[in-house]
This record gives sequence, C-alpha cells and structure tokens, in this order.
Amino acid sequence: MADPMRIRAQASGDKATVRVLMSHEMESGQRKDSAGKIVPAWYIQEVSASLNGKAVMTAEWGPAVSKNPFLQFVVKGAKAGDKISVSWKDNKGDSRTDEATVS
Amino acid sequence: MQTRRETLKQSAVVAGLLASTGLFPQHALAYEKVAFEAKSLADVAKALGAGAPVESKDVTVGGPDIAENGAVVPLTASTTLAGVKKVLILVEKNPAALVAMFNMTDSVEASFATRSKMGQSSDVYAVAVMADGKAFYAKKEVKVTLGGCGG
Amino acid sequence: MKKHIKFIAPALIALIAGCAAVPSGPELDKLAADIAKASFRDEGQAKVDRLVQDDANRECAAADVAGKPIDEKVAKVIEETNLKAIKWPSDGKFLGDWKEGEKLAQSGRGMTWTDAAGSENGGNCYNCHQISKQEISFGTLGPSLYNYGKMRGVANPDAPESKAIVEYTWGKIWNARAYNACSQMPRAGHKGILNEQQVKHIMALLLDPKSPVNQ
Amino acid sequence: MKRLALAIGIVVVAGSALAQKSASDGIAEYRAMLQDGNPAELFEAKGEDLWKQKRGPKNASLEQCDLGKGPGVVKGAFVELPRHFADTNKVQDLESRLLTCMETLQGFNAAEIAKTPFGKGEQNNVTALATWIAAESRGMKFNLPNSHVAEKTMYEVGKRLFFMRGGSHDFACATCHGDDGKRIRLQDLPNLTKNPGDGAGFAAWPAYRVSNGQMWGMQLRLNDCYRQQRFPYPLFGSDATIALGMYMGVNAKGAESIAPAIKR
Repeated sequence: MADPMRIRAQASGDKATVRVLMSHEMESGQRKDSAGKIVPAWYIQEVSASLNGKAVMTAEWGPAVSKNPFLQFVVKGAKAGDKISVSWKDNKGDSRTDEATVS
Repeated sequence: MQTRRETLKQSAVVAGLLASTGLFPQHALAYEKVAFEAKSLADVAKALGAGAPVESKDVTVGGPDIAENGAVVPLTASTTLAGVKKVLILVEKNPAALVAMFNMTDSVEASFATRSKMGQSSDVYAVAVMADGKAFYAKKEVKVTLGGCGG
Repeated sequence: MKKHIKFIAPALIALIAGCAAVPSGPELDKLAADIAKASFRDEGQAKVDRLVQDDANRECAAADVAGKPIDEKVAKVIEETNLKAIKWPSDGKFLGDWKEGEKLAQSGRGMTWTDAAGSENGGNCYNCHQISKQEISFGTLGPSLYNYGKMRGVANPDAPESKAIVEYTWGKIWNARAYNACSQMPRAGHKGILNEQQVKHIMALLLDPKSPVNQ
Repeated sequence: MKRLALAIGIVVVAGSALAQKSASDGIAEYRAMLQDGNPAELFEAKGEDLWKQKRGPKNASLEQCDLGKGPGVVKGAFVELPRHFADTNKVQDLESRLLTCMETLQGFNAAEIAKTPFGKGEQNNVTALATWIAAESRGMKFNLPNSHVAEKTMYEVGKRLFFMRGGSHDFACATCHGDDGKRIRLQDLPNLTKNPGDGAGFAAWPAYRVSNGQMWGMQLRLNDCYRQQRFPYPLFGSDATIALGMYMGVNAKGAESIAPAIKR
C-alpha cells in the first residue's frame, strides 16, 4: 500500500490554504530502464478533496506531474478544527485517502 | 458551445462532487484521456470542448524564470474571473501539453499550485475554462538548465 | 584486495581505540592509507587500484593536509616529470573541430562506476570553467576561458607567433601538472581521459577564431 | 509570479528587469519556491513510524536505541554525530549506529543491510529513520564531542582522506570543497574544510533530491561524491566514510542544521 500523504491545512481569515505531499513514483512512461525498455507509465490520475465530508475540488493529472507530488489549493469557509480529506487514485487503480485537521 | 463529450463530462464531475468523503465512486471521473494526450493548448481546449483560448490579464501563471532541474518545476495557475469551471496548467513542449486540470466548486478559490516535469525550456500556460465554454490563458517562459555532472 | 580487509580491520580498531594519545603524523598517514584500503571495493570500471597515488598526487595531498604550499624543489620535479610525459600531436596538427570540442566540454561523463567501460569520456570543462558566452551553466573552480584565444592575440593558430600559446594550451590540457605541480585540473591526455583527437577538438574550441569562445 | 502583461509598456519594463536578473538570482528564486513543501516530510513521517514500530526477528522497536545521548534520546543526537560509542568501541555515524541498533535491538543482520544497495529493502528504512532523526534536531547547532582519542584520531584520518587525490581524474574531496565561493556548473559548493555556514554541507543532509526524487542520507551523499570523483565504491558505513563525517561534522561546529533539506 502506498505511504501516507502529508496534509497541512492552515486557516487564515475565512479560508484555509491546504498543502499536500503525496508519496508516488509518477512514472512518466517516457523513461527507459537500463536495458533500454520503456518503463510503463504509473501516475496519479485523479485527486479529490473534501471539507468536513463535502467535496470541494476534484483534479485530473497527467504523468507530467513530478514524483512525490505537491499540491496547494485554498478552501473557502474553512476554519480551525475542520477536517480536510484528500484522496488520490492512480492509473493502476491504487488509491489512498488521508485526513488532516485545519489549524 | 458544448459538445456531447463536454455534457457527459459535466455530469461526471457532478457525480464526483456528490461523492461524500472523497472516496471515488466507480467511474465517477471519466479521465480526460484525449485532453491529456493533446500536444498543444489549442488541442487541449478542443478536447475539453472549450473555445479557442484567448490571452487574458485576468489569468495568472506562476513559475520560476529558470528551473535548475526540469524534474521538478513549481507552477501555479489562478484567475480572478467569475464563473470559472476548470483551471489548467500546461507545458507546451512536453510530450503531452496538459499537466493538471482542476475542477472548480464554489468552495475553492481558482488558485492552484503543483510541480511539473519539464523536458526542456518551454512556455507554460495557466488556462481558465469558463462555464460558457470560453477559455482564457496566461503564459510565461520557463528556462530549464542542465545540472552539473550529477552531484 | 578484499582479503586484506579482514586482516586490517582489527588492527585499525586496536589503533583507533587504543586509549593512549592521538597517533603521530606519520602514523596517521599510514592509518588513513590502511582505512582507505579497507573501505573501498571494485565497482564496474572503478577498481580499487584507483586509490594508488603517483608522486604528484601524494606530495600535493600531503602539502594540503599540512596546510602549506608544496616544497619548491618537489614541485619542480613533479612539473618536469609531467612535462616529459606530454604526448604532442602525432601529425603536428593541434586544432580539430570546435563544434566537437563544445560537445566534449559540455559532457561530464566517463570513467565512473556507472559509466560503461569504454564509453566515450567527456572533458568536464564546463563543470569548472566559463567557456562560451551562451552557456550560463558553468563552474568557477577554474578561471574563465571565454575569449581564451582572442585575449591572447591568436588570430591565426597556424601562424608562428601563435606557436608558443598553442603548444602551452595543448600541454595544459594534456597534463596540467607540467606547469603547476598541484593544479586541480585533471590530466586529460596523460590519464587517458581524452584521446589525441578529442584534445584537438577542445583546442579548437579555445583557439579557433571561429569558435564562439572567441566571438 | 508574473502576470502576463498586455500593455506594451509593461512588457518592455518586465523585459529589461528580466535581462538584469542574473541566472543565479533566477536559480535562487527557483530554490525558494521549492522550500514550501519538501517531500522529505514524507520520509520523516515514515521514519518516525519505523522508530516506534515493533519489527525484525526480535519484534522490537528502536525506542531504546542509544544514538549517543542515552537510550531513546533522539532530540539533539543528530548534531553530535559521528561520535565514539563505548558498547561497540567504534566511532559511528548516524547510519552505521542505526545498523547497530537494528541488529542488537531488532535482530536484523547489520552486515546484510550494509551490503544492500541504496534504495532497496531495509536500506530505505535506514534512510527514512535517518531523515526523521535529523529532523528532530532541526534548527540546532552542530557540536560534535570530539573529545575521545578515537574521535580525534578519526578526525585526523578524515582530514587526510578529504585531501587524498586519486582516481582517473586526480580528484580529492578538496578539489570541489576546499575553497570559498566556488561553483560546479551552477551548484554552489560548500567549503567543507571549515564551518561553511548554517544549513550548508554537512548541516543539510539527509536531503531530498529533486533531480531523481530520492531521499539521500550522508552515506549515499558521500557514495555519489566518490562516484563522481571516479574513485572505487566506498563500503556502507566504512571507516573512511565515518572519518570524513567526523572531519566535516567537527568543522561544521556552530552551523545550524536544516536537515532534511531539499536539493536540486
């Protein structure tokens, strides 16, 4: 199973900035291994985020997003103590959901 | 103008948003395969059923002037336009131009940051796709330098 | 080499852990050499014989450890020995193609344990020197070589008045220690990093009036 | 962040400002952008879990591991390593000490782990552990004890190895790291013969490498330096690598640790 994400959500005024680090190879499908064979693409395709269980954002990614991806977005109406949940799913069907509390 | 594909896609997004805890319902997101294979800004917009993109000062793209390493290039996209439906980040000279696509709701700001691989120096784009299908963009050049001998 | 490790290690521990005083200088030199021997193994083309130092490397390193410049007489011997070892171009032609030279100057590849044995070596030049104005990714360990030929008045590298600087440049690339006993620059020709043809290309990059270096 | 200007006047101003900005300023800006969100955090979290988790043939955690400040004391340990350990009667760096703890407490075979290539199996766990342990001393200043005769001896050995020229290119550690203000290509090179400043050199590793998305501990940092020096392969946790750590660590006295850092 994939390693956990690191999610930091910091409230400021009536919104919270969410910073997420995900543990993923994000293999582009362009790279060759030492034997000269193309390493198959393996990357996060879908990302979604929710605030206290309510979906606030979805994203679709291509294989160009860097290894161990970083994502930042701003959730309106989020305050300290709220729960931010982030999920990803990759092109092999593996997925991961982690949650953080807004500080 | 809305294509059939676009209509389908919209309902897919709605389905995705209805998913409660962020777990993905089966096939909630129909991954935009064609858009993620497109080679240019125009083709990405077309694949998403959007109109021809127009440059706009209300869209902002962020990134370094020079990236020390093409493996990780921090890029941001934001817009002050009301009624934005999607925010896109593109790298023109990558094998496929579209890097990331963010689907908006009223609960997030139209401002996103992520990091992209870049094979070479290139223009990068932030694109705002509006509810009415119009697309606006900003671009900037990011130079990618080669590193040292590996250290 | 590997067999030695087992014999040396206990001796090292005894010496290091010996509760007396810190060993003296020559003892430390010996200990450092023994530790080096016990701490490395062959990998790919990078074999443990690369730890063997010639006089030039040993004397210069010793001076560095002591924090003093190398003894003048010792320096002279190193320079003379290395000068004698320089191979001059077999056909008398010093310059090749600056475009090939630029490629070699850009490349830092070759001779590491991850490089395939026999693969083409680069010159590593940009790692330490500014060379052409176009390449902004250059190192500063060595002096800038931008306008190298132009600054030295080389309008025609074949002309007799250019002979001295052309020969010096060849010698410097081939074996930098011939002119400066403790130069940090690799001995590209002497150590077989670059072959004669490759050195000619680098020469052209520095001295050909058409090279971007001299624009 | 640069707003795309439509008015020609603005374009001209922006253009000249760009031209004045040097390449190194641009690179500095790029590096600053990466500071916010260092993927090393992912490894930190993993390392903390590994420290507390019962693992290995003895099904034990590492919580009783003595990193030099007594069993279980993690905070501040990183900035005092390498140091001499009475139980092994050896000078050990963070990674070799972790191997000792993994063997004595958890029952792993330290020699097997040392032989495992970087990035494989238990080596990944050693790196994650080192990342977390380093992070626990973030902001603290390096202050190796360097009082035991074995420590002083290893410092002197490290100094000699630092200046040892060899290989096909006659390189020593000192070739790149013996002087102030030098660069290889665009990379700034810390002068490791003295305190190179807060968060530079020894005070930056373990670090996340953006070029390959890998987390590197000091052992791998040294290993790759030697690779590029065209030297043979240094054994993991060998006395040469520890002596060099001792030399760099003592020289870095007073430097603030920013490890785990993010590097190009």
